[in-house]
Order: sequence, then C-alpha cells, then structure tokens
Amino acid sequence: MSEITLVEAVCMALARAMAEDETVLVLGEDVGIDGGVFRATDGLISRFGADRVMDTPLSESLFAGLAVGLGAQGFRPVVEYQFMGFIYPAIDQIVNHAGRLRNRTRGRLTCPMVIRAPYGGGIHAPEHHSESMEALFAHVPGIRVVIPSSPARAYGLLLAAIRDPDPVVFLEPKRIYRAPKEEVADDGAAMPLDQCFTVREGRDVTLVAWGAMIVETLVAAETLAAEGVEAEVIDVATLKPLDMATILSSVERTGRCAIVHEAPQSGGVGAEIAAGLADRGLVNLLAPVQRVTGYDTVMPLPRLETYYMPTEERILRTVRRVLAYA
Amino acid sequence: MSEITLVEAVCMALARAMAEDETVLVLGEDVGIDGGVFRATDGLISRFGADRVMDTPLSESLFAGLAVGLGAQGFRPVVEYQFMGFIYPAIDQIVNHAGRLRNRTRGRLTCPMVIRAPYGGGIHAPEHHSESMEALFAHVPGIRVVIPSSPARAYGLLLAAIRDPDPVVFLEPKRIYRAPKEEVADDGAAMPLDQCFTVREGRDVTLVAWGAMIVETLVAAETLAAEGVEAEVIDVATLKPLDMATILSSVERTGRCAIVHEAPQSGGVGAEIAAGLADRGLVNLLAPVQRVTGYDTVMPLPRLETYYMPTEERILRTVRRVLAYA
Amino acid sequence: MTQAASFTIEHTRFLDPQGRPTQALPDFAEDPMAVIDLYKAMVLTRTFDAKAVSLQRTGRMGTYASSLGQEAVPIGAAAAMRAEDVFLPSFREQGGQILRGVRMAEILLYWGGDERGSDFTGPREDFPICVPVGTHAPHAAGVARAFQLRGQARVAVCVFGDGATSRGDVYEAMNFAGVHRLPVVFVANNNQWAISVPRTRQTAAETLAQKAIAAGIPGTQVDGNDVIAVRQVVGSAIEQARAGEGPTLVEALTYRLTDHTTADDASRYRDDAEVSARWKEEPIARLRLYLSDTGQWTKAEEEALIGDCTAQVEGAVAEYLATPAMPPTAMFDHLYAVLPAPLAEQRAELEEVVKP
Amino acid sequence: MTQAASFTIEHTRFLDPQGRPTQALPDFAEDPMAVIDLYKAMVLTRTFDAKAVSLQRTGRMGTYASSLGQEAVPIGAAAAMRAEDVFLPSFREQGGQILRGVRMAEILLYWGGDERGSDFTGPREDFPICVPVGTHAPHAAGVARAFQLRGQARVAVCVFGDGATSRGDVYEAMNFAGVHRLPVVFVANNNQWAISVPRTRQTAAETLAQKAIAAGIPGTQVDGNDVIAVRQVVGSAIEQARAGEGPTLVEALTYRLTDHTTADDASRYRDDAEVSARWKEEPIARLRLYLSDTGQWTKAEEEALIGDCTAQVEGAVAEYLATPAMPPTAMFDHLYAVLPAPLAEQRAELEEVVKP
Ligand SMILES: Cc1ncc(C[n+]2csc(CCOP(=O)(O)OP(=O)(O)O)c2C)c(N)n1
Ligand SMILES: Cc1ncc(C[n+]2csc(CCOP(=O)(O)OP(=O)(O)O)c2C)c(N)n1
Ligand SMILES: [Mg+2]
Ligand SMILES: [Mg+2]
Repeated sequence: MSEITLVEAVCMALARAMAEDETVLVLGEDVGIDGGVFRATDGLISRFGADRVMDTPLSESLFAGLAVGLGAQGFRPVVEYQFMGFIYPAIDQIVNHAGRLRNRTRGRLTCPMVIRAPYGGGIHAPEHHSESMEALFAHVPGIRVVIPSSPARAYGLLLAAIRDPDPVVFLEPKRIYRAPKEEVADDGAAMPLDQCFTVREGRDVTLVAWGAMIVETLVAAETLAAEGVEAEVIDVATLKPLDMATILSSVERTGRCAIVHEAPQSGGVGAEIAAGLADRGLVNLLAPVQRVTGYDTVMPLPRLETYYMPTEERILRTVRRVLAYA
Repeated sequence: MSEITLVEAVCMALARAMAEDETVLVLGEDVGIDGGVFRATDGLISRFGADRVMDTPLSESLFAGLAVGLGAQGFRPVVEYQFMGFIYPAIDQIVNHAGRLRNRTRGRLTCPMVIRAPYGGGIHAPEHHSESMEALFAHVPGIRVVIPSSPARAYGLLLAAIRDPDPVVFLEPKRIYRAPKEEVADDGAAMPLDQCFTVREGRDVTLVAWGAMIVETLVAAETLAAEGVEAEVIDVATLKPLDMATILSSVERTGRCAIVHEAPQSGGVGAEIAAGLADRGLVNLLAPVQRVTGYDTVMPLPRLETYYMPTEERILRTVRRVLAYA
Repeated sequence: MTQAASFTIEHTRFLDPQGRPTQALPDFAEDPMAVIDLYKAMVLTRTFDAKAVSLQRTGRMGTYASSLGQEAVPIGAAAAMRAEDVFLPSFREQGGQILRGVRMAEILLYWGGDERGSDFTGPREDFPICVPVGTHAPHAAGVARAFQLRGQARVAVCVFGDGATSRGDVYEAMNFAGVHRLPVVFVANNNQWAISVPRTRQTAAETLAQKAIAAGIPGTQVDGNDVIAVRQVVGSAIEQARAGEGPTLVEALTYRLTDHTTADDASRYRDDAEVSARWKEEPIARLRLYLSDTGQWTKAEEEALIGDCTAQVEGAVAEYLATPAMPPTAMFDHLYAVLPAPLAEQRAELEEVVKP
Repeated sequence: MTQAASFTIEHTRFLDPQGRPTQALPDFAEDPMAVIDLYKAMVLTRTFDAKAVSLQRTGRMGTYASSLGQEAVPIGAAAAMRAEDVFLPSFREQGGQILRGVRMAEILLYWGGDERGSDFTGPREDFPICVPVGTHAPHAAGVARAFQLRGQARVAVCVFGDGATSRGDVYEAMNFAGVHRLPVVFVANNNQWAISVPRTRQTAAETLAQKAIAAGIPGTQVDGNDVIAVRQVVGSAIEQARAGEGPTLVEALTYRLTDHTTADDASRYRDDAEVSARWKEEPIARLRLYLSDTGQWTKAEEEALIGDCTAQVEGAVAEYLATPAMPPTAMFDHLYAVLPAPLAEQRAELEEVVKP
C-alpha cells in the first residue's frame, strides 16, 4: 500500500466501483483517452471500454439529463464536470429532475447518479476555474452534497456516493488534488455519508470546515496548540443533509465555534451551520460564531486570489477573537 | 388614486420606467400581446411597441445572455421568467456573466438588467410552479436579489431595480399578486434598495420575513398583540446584499428573533440572517433564533402544499417557543 | 465554391382533411381494426379532455392542458410503440399515455395535485409528465443509451411541442443521439403555438423537421392531423431505431384548437377565424369520414363508442374524486430511499403540527 | 411523400495548401497591401503565441491557449470588421483581438491573472475573452439586437470552437438571431478538436455549417487555413448583416497544431502523424508561398517582419512584467457601481488583514 493523492483516490474509487458493479458508468468531457483534465479517470477507458467510459459532446446541460435517463433505467452514471464554473447549466436538471424523480413518482423511478466536479481556488487557474459554489447545491431538496478533504475520504466517500441510491453532487477540492498524499487501501470500504468527521479533538474551540480548508484549519489548530489552545476540528464532509448533531455536541463542550470556507460568505454553507448554532446551540455559546470565508466578491484572477482565500493567518485572527470573549 | 394589486403595481412600474427611459426593454415568453401569463406586462406592447416589448422564443438560457449583451450596449432589459421553476437555465449566465461583467472589465462593460420571476406557493399551481429558490441567487456575487411584499413596495423597488446600474433578480410573490390591494401613486418614486423595511414596530420579539410571508407574519403579529406581545416585523426586501444592520438593531432591543420564509430551511436566506445574529447579535440574544420555513423536501403538489408552507399557526408556535426562554 | 452537403425534408400524408386517401395506405392500415382502434383512442381522449376541463372549471381539479385537435400525434406515436419501449411525454400527450396503459384516474390525480398520479400502475418505466419544457429530451437520450448499452431492442419515444424546439436541451439531446445513433425517436408536436407565441416567432426555420439536420440525424414532416400518417412515419422511425439505425426527428403538423391550458385565454392573442379554419382539418372528423366513406363505421357504432368513452371517463372521475389525499408527512416518504436523520426531525415537527 | 424543404452547404477556398489560387481572388485582394497586412497579422500572432507559451513554461504567466495553425480564422474575421462593429471572441482569438486594437500587454495581463487585461484601451465595446464555452453567443445576439433597435449599421461578430457548437446556448442564440434577422455573424473555428474530443465525436452532422439550418439562417463553410477565403466569406456575411439581411454561420475548417492549452498534453490522445500532415496546410506558409510566388514578398521583407514582430512582442512582455499587481482591495472596486454597505465592511476587513 503506497501513498496516493486525492485525485488518484478518486480514480481508484471509480475503478473499484466500476469493477464491482457493471451498471456504474463514467461520462463527461475528456474522461476517455485523456483520462480527464486532472486525470481523475486515468486508465478507466482501457480497463472498462468506451461504452462505460464515455466522452460526451460539449453539452453541460445534457449530461445531467442523460444521467437522469440512465439512472431511471437502473444505471449508476458518474458524471464529471470539468470545473465547477461549468456546472451551472446542470442546475436545471438537478433541481427540476434529479432531486425530484423519486419523490414525484413515489419511488417508481429513481436517480442513482453522481455529479463530480473539481472546485475551489488556490492553484492559480484561469478565470472561472476557481469558484466555490457548493451552497447552490446544498439548498436543493432531494440530493446530497459531499466534499472530501483527504485521499482516504475521497475514496471512501466517493464509493458511498456511487453506491447511494439517490443523486449526489461530489465536489473535489482541486487545491489538494496532488498533495498531501496518504496511504489508502483499495479495499472497497465506503465511508458513511450524512456524517461529519472529527479530525482533531480539542476542548477550547470548535473549528468547522470542509474540503481544502481542512488543511489550512489543521495547520492553524497546530499553531494554536503550541500556544496551549486545543481546537477541535470538524470536517463536515456531507454538506447536505447536514449533520448538525456532531457540531452541536462539540460546541456543547467547547462553547466556541469558528467556521472556515472558501465560498463567498453570504449564503454560504457556513451560514446554515451558524444558524443551527444560533438555534439549538445557543445556550452553550460563550462567544459569537464567526466565519472565515471568501469575500462576497467575484473570485479574483490569480494575482489576487490568495487575498480572497482563508489563510492560516485569517483563521487565527478570527479564532483569537472568538477565544477572547469572556 | 385607486387601490391596485401587486401585479398591477409591477405593470405600472414597468410602464413608468419605459416611459421615462427609452433604453428600458421588456422581454420574455408571452410578455407581448398576451401581457404575460399573470398580466404583469399587460398593455405594454400596445403602448411601447414590439421592439421594446418582445416575445422571445422558448429559450430560457438565451434571454439572460441576451440581456447581458443588451446591457453591455447600454440598454436596460427587464427579462421575465414565467415561473421560478423555469429560471434555472439562466443561472449560468447570471453567475458566469451578469454578476461578473463589470468586475472583470474593471467597469468598462456593465449589466444594468433586471430578471423578474413570480415565485412561491399557495395558489395551487401545477408541478414546478410553486418553488421558492431565492437562496440560489442570494449567494451569487455581483448581483442584487429583491423581493417586494406589497403593491407599493413592488412599484418602488422595481423602479429602483430598473434604474440600478447592476443586475437585479426581482422575485414576485405570486400568492399576493392579486390581494391584498393597496393605494399606490404612479409618481415615479423609487424605494431604496439594500435596505430592510420595518413594517411593524414592537419591543418583544423581532420577526423577519419577506414576500408573501410578510402577510402571514403580520397576521401572527396581530394575534400576538391581542395577547400583549408586541412583535417587530421586518421586511428584508433586498436579500442580497443583506441589511443586517436593521435586523441587528431591532434584536438589540427585543433580544428575540424568529425568521419566516417559504423556501426549504437548509441553506435558505434565513440561515444567513441567523448567522449574522449568531455573530454580531449574540450578546443581545435572550433566546434561540428559530426559523419557520418550508421543509427540506420537494414542494408538494397542491393537495399537500398548505402543510409545506409556514402558516400563522406555525409562526405562532415558534414565536411562543422563542418567547418562552427566560 | 463547391458543395459540401445537401439535405431535403419530406412531408407525409395519407388522408386529406376530407378523409380521402391521397396515396395507398400503409400496410398496418390493411387491418381495419388497427385503424378503428386509433379512432377509438382519439375519441376517448377527446372525451377525457372535455371532462378534465370541466373538472377544472368546477374547482374539482387544478390547471389542465387539453389536447383538443392534436389527439392524432401522441396516439399515432404511442400506437407505433411496443410495450417494452419507453414513452417520455410532455404535458399534452394524455392520449398516448392512456394507450400505453396509464390509468385515466392517475392522470386526473396528477392534475388534481397528487404525486401518486405519476406512480403509473401500467407502464412502470414510462416517464411522468414533463412540465419544464423540453427538459425531458436529454432523459430520452439517457434511456435510449441504457437500451443501447444493454443491447436491448427497445426504443425511447419523446414528444415535445414546437416551442420546445427552441430549447438548447432539445438540440443537445438530438445532437448526442446522433453521435451514438441512439434508439430514440423525437416527435415535435407542432401545434403552431407556444401559449401566445406563434410558430413563426419561435424560429425562422421553414420546418421544425430540419432541426434534425443540425444534429446530423434524419428529420421528416408528417401531417399531424392524419393519425394514419403519424402512426406510419413514427412507426418507421421506431423500427429503424430498433434496428440500430439511429434516431429520427418527426415533426407532426397540427393545431391547438383550444386554450393553452385552463389558465389561458387564447382569445387575447389569436383570431377566431384562424381557429375556425383549422377545425376543418382536425383528426377525428377526418378519420371518421374515411371510416364511414369506406363503410367501416356506422352511426350506431359511433353512438356506442361515445357511450362507452363517457362511461370509462366517468368511472375514472369517480375514482379520482374518491381518492383521499395522502397524509401530510407523505412529502417526506420518497424524498430519499432512506430518510436522513435531519429530515426525520423535520418530519416529526410536521407530524406535531398536524396532530389533531 | 412530398418535399417540404431542401438545403445545400457551400465550401469556399481561394488558395490551395501550396498557395496556388484555385479561382480568381476576391476584390479586396486586388490591393496587395490588404493581403500583406493579413500576412503580417498572422506572423505577429504566431510570434506572440510562442512567447506567451514560453512565459507560461517559465512560470511568468498562467495557463494559455495558443492559436498555432488557426491564425487565419480570427484574423480573417476581424479584418472584415469595421471599428464600430463589436467582436465577441472565445479564448483563442488573440490574433483578431490584436487586429481590433487590444494591446498585447493587455492579453498577457489577462492570462497573467489580472482583471485589467480585459479593460481594453482600444476597442472599448468589444467583449472580453469568454471562457465558459459558447456562453457568449447569446451576448452577441444581444449586442446585435441593440444595434438593430438603434437602427445602427453595425455588426456583432462572435467566434467559437467546434466543441461550442454542441452547446444549447449557441443553438438558442442562432435561432433567436434568425427570428429577428439580427446583424450578427457566428464563426465556428473548427480546429477539429475540443481538448481530446475529436470533431466526429462532437456531432454526427457532416458539416458544422449545417447547424445554421436548424436556426433558419444561412450556413456556409470556408477553408479556415486560407485567410483570403476567411476574410472574404466572413466579410460578405458581415456586409449582408449590415445591410439588414440577417445572420450567418460560417464554419472555418482549420486545425489545432499544438496542445489545447499549456495545461494540456495532446500526445495523450492524438497521433503525431495526424498533426504532421496538417502542418502542410497551415495558413502562414500557404500565404507566404502565394505572396512570394507572385513576387510580392521577399526574404528581406520576411526577416524585417520577424524582427519587427519580435520587438513588438518583447515590448508587450516587458510592459506586462513591469505592471505591478493591483492592491488586494481592488476585488471590491468594480463589483457594483457603488459598493453596498455590507461589502464595505468586508473590504475594511481585507484592508486590515493585508495592512503591513
Ligand atoms: C422551461 C419552461 N419555460 C416555460 C414554461 C411555461 N410554459 C408552459 S407550456 C409553454 C409553451 C409550450 O409550447 P410548446 O412547446 O409549443 O408546447 P404546447 O404547449 O404548444 O403543447 C410555456 C412557455 C415551461 N413549462 N417550461
Ligand atoms: C462550458 C464549458 N465547459 C467546459 C470547459 C472546459 N473547456 C475549455 S476549452 C474546451 C474545449 C473547447 O473546444 P472548442 O469549442 O472546439 O474550442 P477550441 O478549444 O478547440 O478552440 C473545454 C471542454 C469550458 N471552458 N466551458
Ligand atoms: Mg405548441
Ligand atoms: Mg476545437
């Protein structure tokens, strides 16, 4: 067992799922011989053939609808969108069909599909290639939104998403596609959906994040530890439905919480978490719930992107403010 | 000056804007001779001609893009989407272009466009005709999201939206399209954007809502008043950017807050408001911030829709819970 | 300048508006019962439509989209399908759905605002009505791709309106179907109007059939008021698709003789004179003329049929009206395969609210 | 069966790959300087592309999309435009942008990650590069509609790739342009590849020009490696549009001789042999052969041109590299016309964070 990257873990999970279930299909732009622009589908076409690994025409609205049709017929399509910036034409099919088909036919027709897309900033990518719009999906009834934060979680959660009988939007933080690496066993073991992961325990403050921000947040937590502050770090992992229970029980112990995400602050998923705390966690709160996020601006082009993203420094500033409340 | 309905106020504002500024255009499906399926554009084609009031082909992705082109050329297009359920194909153009054009060209090209759509439930409409997905827009950088709650506000806010030099998504609560009526002077006076309206003053609890829910909330407030509880009712009106200042200052006085909206709870705009309170309002909160909302389900077909929507009864249950905290 | 490519679009009709054959009828029509069955299906549909409109008018059902005058399109198409094929209708193809085995009470339940109306007891793989115009065309391509991957000799049949042909989705679906030669037939029900927008404002294309050329697939036109022609032309397209020869777009020319839906008032935007003229071409009278001219249909049979249709429809209405609503918590029942914990809390809250 | 409609698609070329005229050259080419200017623009663009790729390779610029081998398409199109027309490029039309007056330093600034690169000092109404494929086609229709409403004799020219023709937006925009006979010309730069997806997997249509038929507008093909043909065919389409005769789709056949972008490795998915063969058809050598065969171009002129292009490009690079980044708060500066209050708080926070 050797160390692999997050994008390799994605590929390994896809291969595993395709090998164990012949109804699993992969489709999208350049997923075939090119292996995907990030190589997330590398080698799949030679192993599973062009019927199961299909390059689609450049028709983003189409693929999601295609997956609805394939899903209704019992296939498990895994659709790749090349970047989150190009996923928006799929929203119509996701809101109006994928998230509703089971409900509107009372379970007669279902949509066991996965929509994958790399998302987020930090790699100096061109315009429209660095956005974090996960909140647009986390509000849609009938679907799941899942974001891994490490190679192991990418493998385990993607397998779970593919095996899940309902539609899942699976967003991959491309900033950590290639590093850090991690040992991941190709054992076909899925990780649970609908559940947060506590990735660091601590008694003084709860830090909630997901995706690439877990890495920054853990770094910040180590810095705090050196100062004697023990932060609990929670990886939300499934953004919809949201496991508030784990977050609430952590804040019950720490009394303090900061939330970290790359997306614009207003209406980001951090808002839902803070709202949950303002309701069911209020009695335990010793300090305001603060968010370290992207600004409510357009994601800037690479020259300014680092100023947009939450950094260790910005996380520390906020956590110190939260800790300062008596 | 006679009493008019909300949809008539929309029509009056459109006519006013078109009369005072020849760059204002109206476009969408059936906005011409039919006057829109709700008659929001009734009579405009005979007054302003088919060049300025244009029936488009059935191409929802197109109109938003068309408006970007027209806007960049100095026109002020007002685009009607027939129902919110059909607006999703426009999201790509809104996120990737309308909200960004000014920023990415450093102000060289701009998008003074308005996207109008009726939204919300309560009129026993067919499938896909009753959704409240305002949160999908309220997260998008570079745009505004505005929702009127009365004929007067429809008139004043729509005029402001049309005159605003940036893109506005203007959502009209169709449940109150035809009632209640109100006297509205056609005086061309706009109302301010980016500002909440306090529609009822009270010292005991702050109720925050928008659109059709203002009506239910005011009814609930009267019931409470009869019991000696004075609720302050805030109509958010502009959901993005959000005027937290007004809400915070109200809660500073009342110490209690409930938020009412039709949209699914998770990731709704109510979450952002509660998050603002959990941060900057925390010290004033005497009770949990609770939300009375649609469920995180697909909006049911008419037979069950009333169970999905916040009713006076559900609002009262929640407010009483919020008041009960010592 | 050299010529890079050239194309033609054909038009097919067998019966003229007076029910007179314009050419030899196709093989299937040699069986008189096959033609009479088409006739019966159209009369049943028209009876059903009229009743559904009256249910809406009397407040016993929601908005409804009648297919008056366009019965031949979905019925001709559905009649050409096999049971194992999959039908993906828009919202005006009740005639085709009934022929496929969807129960009329289910259709009423749907328009009456009850999700169970889409849980067809008959054709379990057929898609429910599609309200967002044209968005089901990609589903049809997906279903057809499923058949192709499994090597099944099955065909997806997708019907949409003239307005829908302006949607990018419909184009994208046809284009994809072309690349993979999928077993799917797209039928454009060109009833000349998309609510108040006439066909000429929808596109400058002379025919809708030529939209196929952009997708590199065959496109053809048929007289959509001639059910024999629809059955024949869609039928050949289906059999071609079944044989692995790829998709087709069939444009059926017909006319919407009534309002767009019960929520519409067509007198606002179109002339009565235009509508009256089109009544002379409608499909039911046309086929009845043919059948009676050829001695295959008597007045007595007509009366019996009308009685039978009325009885069937009344039965469906009674069943619909007698169906109690689902409990409010039903909105949580099929949201996911298994209700996630946070949703279970919301469900409990709703249960609490509606507790007697 | 009767015939309802028929269509043909033409193909135009003036120079064969060896630079030999295949027919009498068009009128504009009678002015030798007009042709030489096209040649110079293509050489400048190729010089610029090579330099931009090397800036990326050496870490001094971000991802870049070279137009190697396809220079004739945007340059022929832009050369046919008037200053007051509006150009809506995709992301591979730097040649056309430069001809329109966009400064090379601006293009580098854009790909170097600075928004000011889209604040063109030259053609103030031209659109910036469009990254989401095909989404600018509706903008072009909007711009053209603006011209039409104002009664201006101006034309919008929109360029996109073969891949883009699969997008519903492009179809919807062409269809709408057809309905209103808008003054817009759509140019499909068919370079045979959309990253790794070959033209044949994009659509079953024999030509991309025939996509126009679905929209009811004229579609025509041109040899996209023959800049004279591109200039001529796009030019007639532009003048037709200007005269109120409506839109056209021009498919320009060319080839992407290098990687999709600097982030791509085309050797993963296509044969070197295919690429080598296509080098024999490329537009610059072809036009140079024609010019030297006809005695209009000498070796000395070629050397002078190369020196001049290199100097111009080096100047632009120096300017680009010397441009300091904007202050971080610039991300708030043009978000709205006036920064709303809540945003002002965020801006203040950022200012606080970056305070030295
Ligand atoms: C995407 C979308 N946009 C708008 C509507 C509202 N609407 C319902 S039917 C209709 C016209 C449809 O015209 P056509 O496709 O010709 O079908 P027809 O109703 O004539 O059968 C419109 C605009 C819708 N249902 N879906
Ligand atoms: C909507 C969208 N989807 C995907 C991408 C990623 N992408 C960038 S270029 C490209 C291929 C474009 O092919 P084509 O239209 O032929 O243009 P070319 O690059 O060949 O000039 C893709 C898939 C994108 N930029 N936009
Ligand atoms: Mg129609
Ligand atoms: Mg290409």
